[in-house]
Amino acid sequence: MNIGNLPFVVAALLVAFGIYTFLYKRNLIKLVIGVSLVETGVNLFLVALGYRTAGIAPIYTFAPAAKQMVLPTPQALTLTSIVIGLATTALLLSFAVFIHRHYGTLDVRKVKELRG
Amino acid sequence: MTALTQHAPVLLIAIPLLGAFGVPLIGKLGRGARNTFVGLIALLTAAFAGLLAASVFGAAGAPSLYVLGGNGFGVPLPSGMSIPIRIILETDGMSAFMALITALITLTGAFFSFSYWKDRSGGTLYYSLLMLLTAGIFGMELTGDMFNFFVFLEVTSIAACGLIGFRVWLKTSQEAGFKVMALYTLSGLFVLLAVGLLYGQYGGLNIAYLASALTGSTIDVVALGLLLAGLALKAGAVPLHMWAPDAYGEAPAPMSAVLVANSQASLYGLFRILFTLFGLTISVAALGWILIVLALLTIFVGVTMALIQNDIKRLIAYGAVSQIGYMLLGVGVGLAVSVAKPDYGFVAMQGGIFHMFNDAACIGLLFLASGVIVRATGTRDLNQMGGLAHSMKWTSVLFLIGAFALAGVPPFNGFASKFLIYEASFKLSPFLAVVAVLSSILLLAVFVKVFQAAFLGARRDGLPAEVPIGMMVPMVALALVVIVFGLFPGFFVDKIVTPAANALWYGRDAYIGLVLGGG
Amino acid sequence: MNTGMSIIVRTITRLVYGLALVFGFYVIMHGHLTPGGGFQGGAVVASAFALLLVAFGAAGIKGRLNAHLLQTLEEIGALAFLALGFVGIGTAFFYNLLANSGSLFGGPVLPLGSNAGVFDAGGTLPLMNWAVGLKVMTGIAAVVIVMLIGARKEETE
Amino acid sequence: MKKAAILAAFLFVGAFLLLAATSMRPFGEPTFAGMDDYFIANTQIEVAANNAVTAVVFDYRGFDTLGEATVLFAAVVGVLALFRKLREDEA
Repeated sequence: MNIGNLPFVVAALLVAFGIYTFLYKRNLIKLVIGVSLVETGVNLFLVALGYRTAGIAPIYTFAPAAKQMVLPTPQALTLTSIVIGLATTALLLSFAVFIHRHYGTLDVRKVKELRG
Repeated sequence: MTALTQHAPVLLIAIPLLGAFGVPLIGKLGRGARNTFVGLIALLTAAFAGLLAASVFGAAGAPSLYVLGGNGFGVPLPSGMSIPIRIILETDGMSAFMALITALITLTGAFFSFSYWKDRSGGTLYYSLLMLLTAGIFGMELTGDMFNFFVFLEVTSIAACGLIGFRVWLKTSQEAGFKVMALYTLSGLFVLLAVGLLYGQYGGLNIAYLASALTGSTIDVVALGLLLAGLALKAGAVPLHMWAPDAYGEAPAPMSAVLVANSQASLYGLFRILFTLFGLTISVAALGWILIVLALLTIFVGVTMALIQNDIKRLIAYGAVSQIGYMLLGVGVGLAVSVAKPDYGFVAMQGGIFHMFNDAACIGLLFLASGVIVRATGTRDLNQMGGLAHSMKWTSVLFLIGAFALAGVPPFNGFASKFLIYEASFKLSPFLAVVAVLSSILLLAVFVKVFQAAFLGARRDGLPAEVPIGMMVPMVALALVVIVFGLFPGFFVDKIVTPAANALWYGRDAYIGLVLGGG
Repeated sequence: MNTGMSIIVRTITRLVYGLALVFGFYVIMHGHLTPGGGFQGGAVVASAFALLLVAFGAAGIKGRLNAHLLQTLEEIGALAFLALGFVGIGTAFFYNLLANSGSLFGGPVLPLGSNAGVFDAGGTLPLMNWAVGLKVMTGIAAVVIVMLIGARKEETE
Repeated sequence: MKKAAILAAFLFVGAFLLLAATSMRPFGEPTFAGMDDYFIANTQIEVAANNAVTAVVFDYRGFDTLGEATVLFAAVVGVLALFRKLREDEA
């Protein structure tokens, strides 16, 4: 079955959902979820770039003979990007903990000391 | 000595990393050992930046390579291949110029912190984050690989946000930290998405390879848009500036200066992408005008918002935002006319690039001085200060030097670069020059107000004494840079600014040819 | 507070904990032969620590997992990784000095193509896997512990 | 006004992304795979590793991995710094 470039469209939709969440939700945790959604979409996009039809993982240990392998670079990039996503999420959630400690709320409409 | 010069690009990144990983271990030995270690690492980094600059500017800004992990660091392509497969650091006049700025700011920031952060908790982690930020900024400036650029962009984002939220007892710092981290992450993801698009289209990640392969298709335009949005956000250009005053205002004072260097590194990335990566494959004039419009908005919004602030750090932060606009204006004018390449386009480029250095020096000086003021008075509200000039003569003089330089008053360095920008943008359209000049005058008015509010006025009881020598020396050093660059602008424009502008303006073919051969 | 979860969860945790550790170390050790590597294995080990933390609570692991010790180990892992990058600087930074050198992990891969995997190969790769694995497992564990204790403090106040 | 600007920005970015995704090449058929074919062909010879992904992560693009480790380190340091024990005059 030929699916054209459907996987890329799905990744773009995930990114768009993430941006929607980021722009329209009022809870700090939901903002973090939005950022994570964007990350997931980008990771999906990256890993989809490396697929070759009917390819196998680019690892020679007990590999079936004479099969085409998928591209290794996008997998390496995705690995890097996942770790970076983990790091940013950890820091964002820490900030959320401290905002809750100071303001007693996670509602962005009430966390507005910095304006103008 | 030559071996050190050849390895200088990678050592510039690896030595701050060594510092960052090592500081927490050394910190267990005590404060003295830790500060010595940090100082040594900062000095060593600055020395390597100087070495790199000397070799690059000695060769009139010609690009040079460092292939990481290769059989010898000068061979970009394995035999029989036309795509570079390893990560390549590529340094030309522009990267070396940026490395000089970063070295200056991080060195002064680190030494200022030794006495500024003396009575605070968590010093070890603070210096570790500072070193990580330094390494990230150098990485962004020296790399020749798109994905590597993204990785170092994220290093700077996370280290910067750790520093912005470092004073956890301030509720505003936590709010700023969250906001800035979320927006930095989005900007990084935009860049990553663009890198993914380009990789999917051309199967490579090296800037020079991509530059030679680009065709100007729809995907390329989308990638350019994403890169433009992501890097403009990270640089703090209006309308994506909402994080910048929070970040600069809430970070500890010396770190605000380093954050400005970080924004400038993103701006460097933007220029590198526009001139070297995309070059003439897209409609350059239209892009140049986009940059000019962004620049005018940034200048205007920055200055008018600075006008209404009562918080001294936030006011300087808006001043910093407006200066990003001047750099964008200079380079935007250059980009708008880079097809015909008239003389004034090159002058505009020189002005915009020279202003990066001058802005780093004078805004750094202002942020350090504001740290001194806030520490001495215990408040950031301008209405509650006053009379500081009676007890802090040196600080008031230094603050005045920084303010005059920022507002472009001769004979300080801000005037030298702004004059080039005025002159060149006037030739493109007088309107641009008028906005730029008027905004500078307004900025001068703003800083006269600050000076009047904080330093002048009657002598009060309990005025703080002059700052310790440890904070004074970095400020004096920056002030000297401001004055020397203002008195001899011609020398510096010839020696370091022209090679940097050349690298962007004419250097695309040399940049690509060095990696891919031919050229 | 901080007493952890029910006896069922604790018992299962005792059973699974060791398995997760072994699996994590296996993934790190065989990073150059099978899917996985330092990051993945480190994350598995860290998840075992996190499981312990969830099941027994911050008080239950007191004295066994200490954030400062973990942080020190993380710095050692990071420094080791950087040092492995410096090893090849005679040729170029990050040059794989040990690959095909005949020394430790310097064996050639024979036969080429599909094979059963040669453990004594890969040059600096296995060493880097260990450095990164140490860094990731201790780093994530430190973050989880610090955030859990910090957030718990929130609830009790 | 502000709501309209946010909506416009969202629609613009969304349309931009969909435009990119729909004009991508078909899934599963990379057009330029020269760099990756080199990795697959040479991982056993140059790096002596069976796993091409690990070879890319730690050898060919090892510097990225150093940056990635640095990011994680920065996050750990940042989190530890936020949750650190404060001095009494700072609370």
